Amino acid sequence: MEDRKPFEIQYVRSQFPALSQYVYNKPLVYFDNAATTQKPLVVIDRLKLWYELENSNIHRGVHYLSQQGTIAFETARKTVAAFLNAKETHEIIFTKGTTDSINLLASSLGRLLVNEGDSVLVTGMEHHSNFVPWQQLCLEKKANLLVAAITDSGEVDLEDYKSLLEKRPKIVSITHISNVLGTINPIEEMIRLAHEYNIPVVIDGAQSVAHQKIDVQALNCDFFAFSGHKLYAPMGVGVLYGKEKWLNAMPPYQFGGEMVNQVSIKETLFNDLPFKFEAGTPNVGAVLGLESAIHFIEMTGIEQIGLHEEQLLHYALEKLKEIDQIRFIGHPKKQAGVISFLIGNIHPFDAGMIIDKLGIAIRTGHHCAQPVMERYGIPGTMRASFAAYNTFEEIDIFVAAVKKAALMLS
Amino acid sequence: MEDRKPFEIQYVRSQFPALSQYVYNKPLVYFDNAATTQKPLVVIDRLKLWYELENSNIHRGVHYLSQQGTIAFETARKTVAAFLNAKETHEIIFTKGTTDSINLLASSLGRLLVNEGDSVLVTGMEHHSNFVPWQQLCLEKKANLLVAAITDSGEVDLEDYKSLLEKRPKIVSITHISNVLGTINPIEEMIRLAHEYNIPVVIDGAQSVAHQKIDVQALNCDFFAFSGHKLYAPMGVGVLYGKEKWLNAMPPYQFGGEMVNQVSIKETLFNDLPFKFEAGTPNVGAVLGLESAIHFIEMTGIEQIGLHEEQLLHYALEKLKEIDQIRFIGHPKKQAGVISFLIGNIHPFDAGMIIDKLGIAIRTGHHCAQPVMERYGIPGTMRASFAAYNTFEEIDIFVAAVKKAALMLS
Amino acid sequence: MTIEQTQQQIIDEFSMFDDWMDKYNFLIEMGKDCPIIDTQYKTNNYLITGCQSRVWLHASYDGNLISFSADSDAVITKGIVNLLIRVFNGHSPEEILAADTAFLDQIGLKEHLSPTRSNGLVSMVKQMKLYAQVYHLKSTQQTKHE
Amino acid sequence: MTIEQTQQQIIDEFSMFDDWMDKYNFLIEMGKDCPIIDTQYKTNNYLITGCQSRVWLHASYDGNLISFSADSDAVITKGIVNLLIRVFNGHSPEEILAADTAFLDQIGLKEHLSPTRSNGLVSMVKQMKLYAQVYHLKSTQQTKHE
Ligand SMILES: Cc1ncc(COP(=O)(O)O)c(C=O)c1O
Ligand SMILES: Cc1ncc(COP(=O)(O)O)c(C=O)c1O
Repeated sequence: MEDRKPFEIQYVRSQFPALSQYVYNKPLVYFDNAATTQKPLVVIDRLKLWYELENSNIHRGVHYLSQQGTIAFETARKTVAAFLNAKETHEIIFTKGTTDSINLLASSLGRLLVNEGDSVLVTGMEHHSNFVPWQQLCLEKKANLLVAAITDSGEVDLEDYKSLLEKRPKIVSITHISNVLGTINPIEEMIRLAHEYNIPVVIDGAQSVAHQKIDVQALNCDFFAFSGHKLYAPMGVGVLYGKEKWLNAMPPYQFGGEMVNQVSIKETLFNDLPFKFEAGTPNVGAVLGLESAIHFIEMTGIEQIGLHEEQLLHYALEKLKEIDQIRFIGHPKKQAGVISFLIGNIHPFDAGMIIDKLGIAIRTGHHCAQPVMERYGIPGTMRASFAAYNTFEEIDIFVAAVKKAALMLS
Repeated sequence: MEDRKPFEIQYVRSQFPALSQYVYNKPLVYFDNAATTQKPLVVIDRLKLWYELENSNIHRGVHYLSQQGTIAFETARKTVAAFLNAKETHEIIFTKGTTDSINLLASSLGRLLVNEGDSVLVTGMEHHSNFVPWQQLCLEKKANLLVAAITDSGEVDLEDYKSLLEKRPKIVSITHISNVLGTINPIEEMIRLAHEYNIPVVIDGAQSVAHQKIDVQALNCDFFAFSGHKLYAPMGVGVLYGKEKWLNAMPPYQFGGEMVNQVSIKETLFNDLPFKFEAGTPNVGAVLGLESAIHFIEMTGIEQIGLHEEQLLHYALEKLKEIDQIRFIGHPKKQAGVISFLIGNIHPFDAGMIIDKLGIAIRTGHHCAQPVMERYGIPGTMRASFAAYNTFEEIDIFVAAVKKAALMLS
Repeated sequence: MTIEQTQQQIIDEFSMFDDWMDKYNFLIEMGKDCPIIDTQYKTNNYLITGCQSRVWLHASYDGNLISFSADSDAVITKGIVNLLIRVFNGHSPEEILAADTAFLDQIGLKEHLSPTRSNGLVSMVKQMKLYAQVYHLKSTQQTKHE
Repeated sequence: MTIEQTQQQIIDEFSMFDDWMDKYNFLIEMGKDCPIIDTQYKTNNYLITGCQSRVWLHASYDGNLISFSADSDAVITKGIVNLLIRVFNGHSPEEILAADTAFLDQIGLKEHLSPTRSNGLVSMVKQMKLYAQVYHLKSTQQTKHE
C-alpha cells in the first residue's frame, strides 16, 4: 500500500455538488450509497449538454442530430463494454436498471431454459430484485426455487451451494456483494462450480460495479446486471451484459420500435443484438451520463476507490465497536463498504429518526432483502454504506450520532 | 379565433436552448417532433437541481433527502393525474415510455383476459409499439390479432372496426393519433362502441398528449399510455394510466424492490397501487422533469399549442402543394401536425439526405409502422411534424429545401 | 375535553420545547406510557400496514364512546400513536370522524404526515377513522332496528 | 490500376467540389451509371440488410478476379455503391480483403460510415469483403484439391 498515489479526497468531493449542502442546519453526511450515489459534475453537465444541444431520437434518423446522437449512444455502449471487458460491444444491453435487467432474464432466459419440474438456484442473501423474479418464474413454470443457505457470519454456505448444484438447476443467479451484509461472495469459484454442470450464472452486480474492477471475461459469468444510479450515473439506466450465445438464443423481452426488423400483419422478424432487447426510445441522455460516470471512475481509479472504501470500512467498524451493545449483522471475511448493525434492542427505525435529525443519511429497514431479515430474526437493520467521496471525519460524526441515539433510546 | 390571446412564439422558442443552434452552418429547423421534442429550460433546470441537490433513493428511507424526494415524486404523480384528469392519483403508473407501458399491458392485462381462441383488436395504423406486443401475445396464447382496415385517405374504416368488434375481442388497443398519417382517430366513438361489448380500450397517446387536452374520464378509456420525451420532458419516463379496477385485477409485470410488501422464501405479497407496477428504483429525476414539462405546457396553454400547430399544418399543406408531383400519404379529415409525403418516385431516403444538409431535421423511413407502408405499397415517407415552438418561416425554409431536393433528384 | 381542546393542549406542551431533541425525548416518554394493547390483539389482524415499524391498534366501543389501545416495536412510533390516542380516546364515532389532524403539523411532525413516510402515521389516522366509521354505522343501524 | 490508385483518383475527383451540393450531384450521377444487377439477382437473397433503402449486390468470380453489380431503390445509395464497385471491381479476393476504406472518410462521406447509418454503407463494404472471403476460400481449397 506504501506506493499508492495519495487519494485526493477533497478533490473527489469537490466534484459532487450535493455533498456541500446542509440538512437541518448540519453538514450532510451521506452514507446511503448502497441505495444510490450522488452525481459528479461531469455527469450532470453531460445530461445538461445533451438536452441543451444534442437531444434527438436516435437510430434510423437521417438528420444531423439523430446521426450524432446515434454515434454518441453507440460509443457509450463501447465504453461500457470496455469498462466490463466484454468481448463484444453488442453483448451490452441498456435497460432501466438492475431490476429491469433481471426481470428481462427471468422472462427471456426463463422461457428458454426453465420448464415444469426444473429448478433455479439463488442464495438467501439476494435483494428482492434478484429473488422475486425467479420465485415468480418458478411459480409460473411449476419449477423449484433453490435457496443456498447463509451462515451466521453472513456468508453463502458453500457446501449447501454445492449440494444444491447437484440438483442441476437450469439457472444460477447470485449477488456479487450483499446490499445488507456487505459480503463479497466468492463468485469466481461459484461460477466455476456451476459451470462444471454447464449451468449459466447470472451475477447481480448492483453493489459491486462501483467498488471493484469487473472483468466479465475473467469472471466468465454468463450475465452481469447493474444500475447506473449506484455508479455515480443518472437514474433510469442500467446494463445487462450477456454472453453473445445466450443473448442470441433468448427470445426478446419487450416488443416495439427499434427491436424489430420487419413487421407484417402476420409476423415479425426481430433485429440483431443488441437492438433485439432494446424496444422503444432508449434513455439516451442517461446512457451518456453513464458513460461520463465511467470516465469519472476511471479518472479517479477504481482500485483507489476500492482501497479508500476499505479503509473507511475498517475505521467505521473499529469506531462502532466502542458502542455498548452494538450488534453487527454479518461479519464476513470479505466485506465491502456496507455495514448493517443494531444497538441492543433499539428498533432501527427509532434510531434512524434520530440519526437523520443529526444530518446523517443512513438507511433503516429490511433493505428489500426480507429473507435476510428472516434468517437473522430481526425486523431490520441500520445500514451505513460508503462511496469514493466519504471521509473519516464523516465516520466520526456518524458514530457520535449513533451514540446519541443509543443514549436517548435506552 | 379572433379573441384568442396572441401566441408569443418568440417567447416560447426562447425557452428551448436547442433551437438556436446551427447545423451545417444553417439555423436548425427541427421538424422531427413526432420522434422526440426538444426540452425547455424549466425541464433541464429541474433535472439539474435534482442531481445537484436533491438526489437520493426514495420510498422507505427515513433520512431527509429520501423523504423530500419521496414527497416530490408523489407530488409529480398528482400533477400527472390532474393533467390527464385521472380520478385517482394511484391510477398513474410511471414506466420508461409508451413501449414499456404497452408491453406491461400486453403481459399483465393479456394474462388476465386473453386465452386460446380469443382475440385482440388493433388498427392498421399502429406504431410497432402498439402492434408487435399484441401480435406476440396472440401468438403465445394462440389467439387472433384483428386489424381494423385503413381507408385510402388514412382513416380507420369504422364499418370494419364495428364488424371486428362483433367478434368480441378481449382487448381493443388503438392509437389516438397516427405517427405517420397524422390522423386523429375518433376515439370517443371507438371507445363507446367497444364498451357496448364491455371490452376494455387501451389508447396509445404517444402522439396526442402534447397537442390536445386529454381527459381520461371524459374519454372513458380504460388505459392511456404516453412517453415523456414526446411531451417536452426527459427521456426514460413514460406513463400508464389505468382505471383502478383493472390495475387492481391485473397481475404485476416486473418484480423487485418497492413493488413488494412481504417476501419469504415461499411466497411474496405484492404492494398496493401504484407501487405494485413500479419495480426497482424509479427514474425520479425524469419524473420531476415530466412534472416541469407539464407546467411548461400549462403555462403556454395546451389549446394555444394545438391551435398554433393546426395553423402550421394548414400552411405547410398549402405550401407543399405547390411542389410538382407531391404525394401526401394520408389526408384524413382530422389531422394533427404530422405530414407524410413523397415526391413522385424519389426515394424518401435520397430526399432526406439532401434536406438534412440544408439544416432541416425531418424523418424518413417507415416510422416504425411497417403495416402502414404495406397498406400504401411504399418503402417509406418523408415526415415533418410540428411542436409548439415551430414557425411559419421554418415551413418556408423547409418547403424550399424540399423543392431543391426534388430538383436535384429528378 | 373536546378533541380540539386536547389538540390545543398538545400544541401548548410542544411549544415549550426548544429543539427537536426535547421533542423526540418527549415522544419517547409518551411511547413508554402508551395504553398497552391486550396481547390477544397483537396479531396480524390488528397490524397497520405500510409502516417500517409494526403497529397494532385496537378499538372498543361501549355503544357511546370509543377507546383505543396500541403497541409498536418502535418507541417513537408508539409515542406518536399515543398522541393520537390521547386526542381521540373517549370520544364518539361522530366526533372522531369530524376531527382534523392539523395539530400534527403544528407540533412539527409534519414530515410524518407524508403518505409515503414509512412510520405510517397517515395509516394510523386512517385506521382510527375506519374504526369510528364502523362503529358509527353500527350505532345508526341499531337505531334503525330499534 | 490498384485499389489504392482508384481510391486516390476518387479523392482527387471529389476535391474539385466546393460544396456538398456538387458532391451529392456527382453521387446522383454515379448512381445513374451503376452497373445494373441482373434482375435474377434482385431478390431477398442478394439484399443487404440494415439499410433504409434497399440494396442488392451480386458478385461473380472468374477464378481470378471478382466483378460486382448492384442496384438500389435510392439513387444516392446507388451512387455510393457504385463508388465501391469502381474501387473493388476487377480485383482478386486477396486484394479486396487487404484494402481499407479510409478514402470514404477523405471524400467527406464519413457520416455514412457510422455503423448505425441507415444507408448501410458499412454493411455494403462488409458484404463485398464477405464475397471476397468466400471466393478466397474457394480458390485456396481448389488449390489444395489440385
Ligand atoms: C444487490 C442489489 N440488487 C438489485 C438492486 C436493485 O437495483 P435497482 O433498484 O436500481 O433496479 C439493488 C438496489 O438496491 C441491490 O442492492
Ligand atoms: C404512436 C406511437 N406509439 C408508440 C411510440 C413509442 O414510444 P416510445 O419509443 O417512447 O416508447 C411512438 C413513438 O415513436 C408513437 O409515435
